Amino acid sequence: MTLEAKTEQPVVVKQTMNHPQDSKLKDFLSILMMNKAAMVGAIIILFYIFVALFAPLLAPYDPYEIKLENKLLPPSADHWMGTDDKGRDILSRILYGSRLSMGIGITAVIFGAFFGIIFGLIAGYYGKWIDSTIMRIMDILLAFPGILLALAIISALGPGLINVTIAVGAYSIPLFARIVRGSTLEVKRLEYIDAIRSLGANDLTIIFKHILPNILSPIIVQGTLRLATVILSAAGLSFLGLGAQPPSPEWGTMLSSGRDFLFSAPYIAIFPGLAISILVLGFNIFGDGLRDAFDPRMKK
Amino acid sequence: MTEKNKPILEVKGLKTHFYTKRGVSKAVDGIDFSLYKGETLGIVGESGCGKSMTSLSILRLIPSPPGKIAGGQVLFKGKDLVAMSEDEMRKIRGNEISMIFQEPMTSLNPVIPVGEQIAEALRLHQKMGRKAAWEKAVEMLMLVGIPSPEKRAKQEPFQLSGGMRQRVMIAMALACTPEVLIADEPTTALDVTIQAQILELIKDLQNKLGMGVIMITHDLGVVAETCDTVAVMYAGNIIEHASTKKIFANPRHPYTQGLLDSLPKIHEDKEELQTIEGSVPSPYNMPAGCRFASRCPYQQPICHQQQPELIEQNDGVKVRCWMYTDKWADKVVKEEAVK
Amino acid sequence: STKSNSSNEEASKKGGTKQGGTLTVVRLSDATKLDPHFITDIPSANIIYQKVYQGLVVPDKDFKIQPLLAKEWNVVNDTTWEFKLRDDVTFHDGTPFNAEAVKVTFDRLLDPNTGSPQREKFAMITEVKVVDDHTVQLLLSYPYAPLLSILASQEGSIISPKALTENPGKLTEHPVGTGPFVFEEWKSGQEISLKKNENYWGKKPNIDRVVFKVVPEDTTRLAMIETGEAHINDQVPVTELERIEASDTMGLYRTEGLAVEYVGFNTKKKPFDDVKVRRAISHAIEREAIIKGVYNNVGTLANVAMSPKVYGHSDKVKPYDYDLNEAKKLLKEVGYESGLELTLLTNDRKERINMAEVIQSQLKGIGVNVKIQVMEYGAYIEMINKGEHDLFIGGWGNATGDGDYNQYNLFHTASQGPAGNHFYYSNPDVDQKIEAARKETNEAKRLNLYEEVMQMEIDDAVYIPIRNYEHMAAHSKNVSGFWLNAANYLMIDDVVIK
Amino acid sequence: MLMFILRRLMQTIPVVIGVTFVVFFIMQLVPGDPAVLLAGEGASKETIAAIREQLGLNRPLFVQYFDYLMNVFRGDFGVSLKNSQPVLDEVLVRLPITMELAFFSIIITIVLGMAAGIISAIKPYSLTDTAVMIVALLGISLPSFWFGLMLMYFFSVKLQILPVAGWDSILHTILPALTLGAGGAAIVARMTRSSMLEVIRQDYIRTARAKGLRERVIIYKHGLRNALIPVITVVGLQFGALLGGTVLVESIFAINGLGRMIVDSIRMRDLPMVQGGVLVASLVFVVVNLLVDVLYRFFNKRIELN
Amino acid sequence: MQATADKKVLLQVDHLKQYFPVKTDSIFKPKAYVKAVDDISFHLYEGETLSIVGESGCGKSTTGRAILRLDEPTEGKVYYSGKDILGFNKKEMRKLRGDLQVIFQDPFASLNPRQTVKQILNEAMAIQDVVRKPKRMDRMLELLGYVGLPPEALDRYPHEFSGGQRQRIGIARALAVNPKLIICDEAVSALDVSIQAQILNLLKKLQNQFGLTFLFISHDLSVVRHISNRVMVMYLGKVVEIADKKDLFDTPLHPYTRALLSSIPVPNPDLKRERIILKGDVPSPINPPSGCRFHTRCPFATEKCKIEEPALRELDTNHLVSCHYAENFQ
Ligand SMILES: Nc1ncnc2c1ncn2[C@@H]1O[C@H](COP(=O)(O)OP(=O)(O)OP(=O)(O)O)[C@@H](O)[C@H]1O
Ligand SMILES: Nc1ncnc2c1ncn2[C@@H]1O[C@H](COP(=O)(O)OP(=O)(O)OP(=O)(O)O)[C@@H](O)[C@H]1O
Ligand SMILES: [Mg+2]
Ligand SMILES: [Mg+2]
Repeated sequence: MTLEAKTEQPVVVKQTMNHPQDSKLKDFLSILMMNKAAMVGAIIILFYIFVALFAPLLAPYDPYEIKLENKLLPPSADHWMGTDDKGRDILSRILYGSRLSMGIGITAVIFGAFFGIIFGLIAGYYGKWIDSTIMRIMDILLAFPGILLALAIISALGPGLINVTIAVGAYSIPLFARIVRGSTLEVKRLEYIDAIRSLGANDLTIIFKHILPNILSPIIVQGTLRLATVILSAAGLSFLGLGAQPPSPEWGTMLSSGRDFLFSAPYIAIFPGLAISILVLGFNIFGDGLRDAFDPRMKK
Repeated sequence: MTEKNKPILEVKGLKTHFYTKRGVSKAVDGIDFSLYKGETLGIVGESGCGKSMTSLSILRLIPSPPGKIAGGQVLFKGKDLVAMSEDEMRKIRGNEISMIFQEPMTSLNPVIPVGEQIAEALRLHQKMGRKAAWEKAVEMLMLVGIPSPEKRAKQEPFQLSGGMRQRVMIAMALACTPEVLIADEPTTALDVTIQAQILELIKDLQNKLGMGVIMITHDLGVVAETCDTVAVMYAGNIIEHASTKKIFANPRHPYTQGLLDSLPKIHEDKEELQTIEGSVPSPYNMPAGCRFASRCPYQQPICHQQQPELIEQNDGVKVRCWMYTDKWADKVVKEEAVK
Repeated sequence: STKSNSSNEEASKKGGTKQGGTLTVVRLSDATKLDPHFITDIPSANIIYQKVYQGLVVPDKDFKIQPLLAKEWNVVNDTTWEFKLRDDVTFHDGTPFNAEAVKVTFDRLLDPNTGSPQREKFAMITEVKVVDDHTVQLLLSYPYAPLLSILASQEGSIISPKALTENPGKLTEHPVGTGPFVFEEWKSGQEISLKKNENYWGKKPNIDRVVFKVVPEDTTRLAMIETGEAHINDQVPVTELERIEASDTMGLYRTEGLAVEYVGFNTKKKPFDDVKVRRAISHAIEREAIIKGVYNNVGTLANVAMSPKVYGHSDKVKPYDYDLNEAKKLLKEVGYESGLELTLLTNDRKERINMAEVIQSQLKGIGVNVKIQVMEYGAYIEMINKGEHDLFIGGWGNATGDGDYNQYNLFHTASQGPAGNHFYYSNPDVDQKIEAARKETNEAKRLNLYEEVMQMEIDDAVYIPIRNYEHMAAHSKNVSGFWLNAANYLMIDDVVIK
Repeated sequence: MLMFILRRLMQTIPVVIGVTFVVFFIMQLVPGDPAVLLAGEGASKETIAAIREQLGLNRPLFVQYFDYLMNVFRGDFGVSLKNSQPVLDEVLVRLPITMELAFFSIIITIVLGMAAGIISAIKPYSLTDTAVMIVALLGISLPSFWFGLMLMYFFSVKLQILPVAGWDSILHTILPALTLGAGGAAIVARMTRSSMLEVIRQDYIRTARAKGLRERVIIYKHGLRNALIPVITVVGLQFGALLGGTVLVESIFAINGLGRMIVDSIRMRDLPMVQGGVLVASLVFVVVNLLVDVLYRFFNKRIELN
Repeated sequence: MQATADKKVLLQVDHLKQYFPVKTDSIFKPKAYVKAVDDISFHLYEGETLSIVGESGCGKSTTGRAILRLDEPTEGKVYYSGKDILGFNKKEMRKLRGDLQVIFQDPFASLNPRQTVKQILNEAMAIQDVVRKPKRMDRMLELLGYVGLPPEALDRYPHEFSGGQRQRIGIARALAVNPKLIICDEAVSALDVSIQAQILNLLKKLQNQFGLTFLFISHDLSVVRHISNRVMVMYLGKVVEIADKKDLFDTPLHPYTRALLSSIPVPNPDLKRERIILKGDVPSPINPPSGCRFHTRCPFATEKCKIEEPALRELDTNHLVSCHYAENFQ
């Protein structure tokens, strides 16, 4: 076998691109940057992350310190968002709470995504009875109205941050599984999967090296949108008294305990409510932006 | 074909550009041609050279934004379509100029019975009543050779095969007996035997109705069999335009030559096929000179400096190449090329 | 005797009372069953008690026992009580009320086959003897001082013998008693309606009808009162006090209750089996701050696990004072000066969670690290029934208003676990005294016994008394004449709707 | 089509059985003993044991479950531990209420959502579009119980134009349905918009233009019907979310619905009621999904070919 | 290179059937099947190019996939070098896959968009373990040389190449494991004519160089004529004709082959041929017509064709046809 001297000189389309990995990322980022909404979303999220990281530095007061003599102070120069019914500074609690609420959200989504992805991949890749069995089980999970499932799980495991996380995460499993299965079916049909199969690759390699990376975009989009929902669900559980344990400054708990003062000291509920809404808003518009950025039609 | 002295459709210096975030893509960059009654004009060229955009520009259907007709005229019976109001344009679309699209699978509305899709244009343009329009639609389906058209008219596209759907498209385009029919790759999605049926059908109908047809394709075989004249496009320009016979017998432009040479010939055996090296320039970044220059076996400095014009030769063949001008240094090569 | 600042009682007295109208009462949860022998929860009892059903006797506003279906009674001997019954009473189904009805009712309650969860409260009754048509005797197995208090409670309701013999099962959903209101309809989960008893033997109510609606959300209930959609809301969050008082459409009714709230120790569990640890923690909790800060001064500071309204209460018994130094000293003595970790269990009632948070913050002061564990009621009960908890916030309802129901259930060794002794406290002296008090018919001696027992319990630092309940009701300004008795039953005989 | 429905109905059987199974065993995990809760304050161990015996809670779990399942097939859902009423009666009282609530909510979701979506899609990137979409995003981002209480505060307490709570007249349905439907409406609005924009890019819209049709005809006749297909799916999924959301709304507005019943029953450890409630709720969900599929097929018969 | 009778048979396909179940609405109706490939037999000589032609959906790809066991065939036998590969277990099959490679139609879909060319080629070699690690780099450069791509291409991602170049990457991947047989499923159909010519030239060159055997699937008869030694025509899951290229193009014996050949538009306006225009559409493979499957569209069909299914018979040396009246066209 000799290397032929006369090779047709191929034309490389983009001569300038020397770092494809960078360029891909850059491409993606530039599309994202062009999407104004997504940028707004990203800024909101980054702001929250910043707050979560530096809460101890930013918070003017100890979020846990009870000063009953200070209770129910309206917003003022000392307490920008007022104090709650135990005299704790609401601003400080919200700042610290960002860790919990985002923590719950992110962990729950990761939890849901993890199992959802595995089930979805297996169902989509193997098909047949494995598929129907897994998807029926997912249907069962889905057939429970979400909050009831969470309720059941929390009643079983007891309330608390971790269990709330598991509960709201669990409901995300079938949603991720569905999406992943759908995308897997789509990608599975692509010729490069057949190509790698005909090279003799085993199933694990195909699933995790060739299918998974190529279905990440719908997963990521779903993930950010789910984050929004999950944070709201966690708040809803707090409303039913099944949320985080006191005195955690988890926003949902703050919000739902604030509802007793909705008419007399509305700021107790308004600020955590706003904190949740804006974060959820951030994730929603960021997710939408991501969806656009991942949309192949937007690429060229 | 009988060439009446006055063309029914005349495209002059048509430019369609896409204004995207990456820059301006000059998809159609100065196109001129005329179409006469009863004539079939073929437009060929490789993928992405601007064939579809040319046809869409004529009907002002380019996706906008980002596309825009950046210049030129499209004279239909003397009136400039580019300058027309949207209302006037609507009266022409589907009525006097119709179009058959490439993809029969996606070009029909999936949720509306095909009969209705034909009839609605009739009601609109011919002011027909509901019943009359329906009957006419069924008649059109019969005309394009769909068996039991009454039944088929009530069905939705998914219930028809690809060939039938393409016939529906044709029936739809012809329902208002247009004067110009633009067929954008009407058979690429179809099997050869079905393709033969469809091409035969278009030819038949053209003979019956006497309309001018623009046949867009990249299949030179289709062109050879159906067209009177051919315009060869390359990167947004027409680079050669002549009667079909002349082009196949004696291609002038090096690109046309290359294209014909790279076809495997069904009736001759050759071990190796000719190829054209290199690739099409990016529509965002067109070279200053001839757009084919970098791939051209005959390239000369001038080719890279200035774009040649589409010039009509003595025998009526129009070609856009420096070789056929006085500026060409090496006449011998030119002679050879002509041969 | 009540702290009521509302005008509702006075209002009913002056001027011509207006007749008719439907009273709407909104409440947190629905009734479970309406058969007095099976009711175990206040929301159910509240529907029927003194409205549909009546007992032989009834507590008045000061929780003193007064005659009702029995005109008079006398204690024949230590174990024999005789009751003279009214002769002008008929049940809602037309059956006349007589000694037989009393017998049939109690026989059913005492029959083990009935399976009534209330049977034990009446276990000392060996026989119900019909002396004549309107005289009945209760024969006891041992002297039982608080007998009248249990007869006055909802469990002592007298049920129509006809209903009882014909279809006892139906009583669960359709009560038949002698009271001023006749059961009308129960829309499960939604509302229960009663209508005026036109044949009532006593003073007939002013209103035509009363509807008890289930409205689970606190805010919503109050909003309904505020807009006049409902008249009475007898479960008001303490935090809304000011708002109600400031409102021009709402009035607030407050009255002392029988219940108490306390922080209990699991005395079986390390390190709370050491009395010093319990005392240290008792010294470290500033109870006044809780009453003010958490309860908004609703209710009073408790000195023992028995409310002043309960028979047997003594204000001589003094709990541990707030003394951090003493607390630290005690902890040091038992080797916890470097800190102590404990879990404080509470159910998910808002005020209790708040209390837990405050306690957590207070105990930080002596280096005790508290982890709060909030559990939904069912799980909470299970946890304390199994004795897996450290410290818990508990309360005791004292439905009968008698000290025995309090002391025996909470502190007697036999009551450990589900019966009420979640401290898992066991002290033979205490046991013995409680038993003695139960049988003691001499009031002074009896009161003395309770005082001694309670002092022993405080000495053992079994619990930290926090609060005597105060019941509140928000009402629309156009109703008057209702009151809450100390057991938190809503009394509506005299209600007038403007 | 009928066959399709039949087959899908058959498929729901294992799902529903699975649901009962999961409920049953989850409820076993839940700490808290129904007998203790029923016995009430101060009940002795003997009393509790007697109640347990009476309720048949002493039998082995699998026997209990199996009996339950068999009874369900016979149409007997058992009786509530709490008030001894037949579970089916209790469920059937509440089901119509919840369905009514869900129905009004989904109507709000659909009408409000689609209208907003179409308004947005007709002039994409315009001021109206941006405004509508911002409102929609806010709608998604508000916690529903919070939104509900706010609505109640303004419309019932402040303005006093709507009743606070209950479920007696059409006026009573407005706020709960709005609370429950708003989030979904926002989602549907966004879905409708993007689906419309997607459809407008399709080849057949170009075909319609090439026929010389008016823009209005193109949007409503050729665009909307196709754009609705994904919207239907979303509405179906939304209905599921909505059923879950009824719990909160029913609590806030004191509506005697299924969701609240289930929550209350979980709190009471009233297993038969929880079972019955969840069973019916999931059946409803499954049936709604089936309905969505049927509609989906109706609008998009092409998928029958696959 | 000519395929002669004494050539070694590399691949033998015997009575291959591939049925795909289709969903029916009814639970009572018997299951329906797409009879994508319905009992076909043929063989492939070492070093030759056999083309399969036929209309869309006639079962060309399915045949290729069944041979590769990308879908498990319903029935039949496939012998590779005399061994029945359908009986192979997973491990044996994985090993065999080094010998059988495939090049797909869509140059955009056949490469993992997230792998660089280097990763693609490296993985292929690693899976089959054909080249030791240290030598892989050299081998990759060599492969790129064969298919005419510059070494810089190694670090690029597929989306940075044109369609023709991607197809070259696909070919390099197939070559990486030293295959004996390559199945080209519409390997040039998606390409523009000029690029198509490049790829066809490349395939021929590689075949000469390495003695490869090609199973070339296409519906473009001019391409097929250019590249093959023998041609097999399929219609609705059946083989209707197999012959040496020249025989087939010069004397097509099956009416379908004749219609197909006459339907191809020829890029020569002077050549006026008599065209056989078939009526109607291709029937559904779920309910194929009785008898001869082509009879619904055949201009010469008789009653016999409706009832009796013609066998594939050798009418001339190496010229097999399945038509009752094939003799008439000789
Ligand atoms: N939406 C768009 N945005 C930017 N550029 C576009 C857009 N649509 C088309 N173009 C440009 O227009 C050029 C011509 O496209 P056109 O569809 O006319 O090609 P064609 O000759 O019809 O090709 P084919 O044979 O593949 O149909 C393309 O090269 C492309 O760059
Ligand atoms: N996995 C599958 N499930 C069901 N039907 C299938 C499957 N794969 C192929 N088919 C069907 O089998 C028949 C043959 O398909 P195949 O892909 O082999 O045709 P082909 O000749 O390669 O066509 P084309 O030229 O379009 O590629 C078609 O009707 C197709 O719909
Ligand atoms: Mg095109
Ligand atoms: Mg194929």
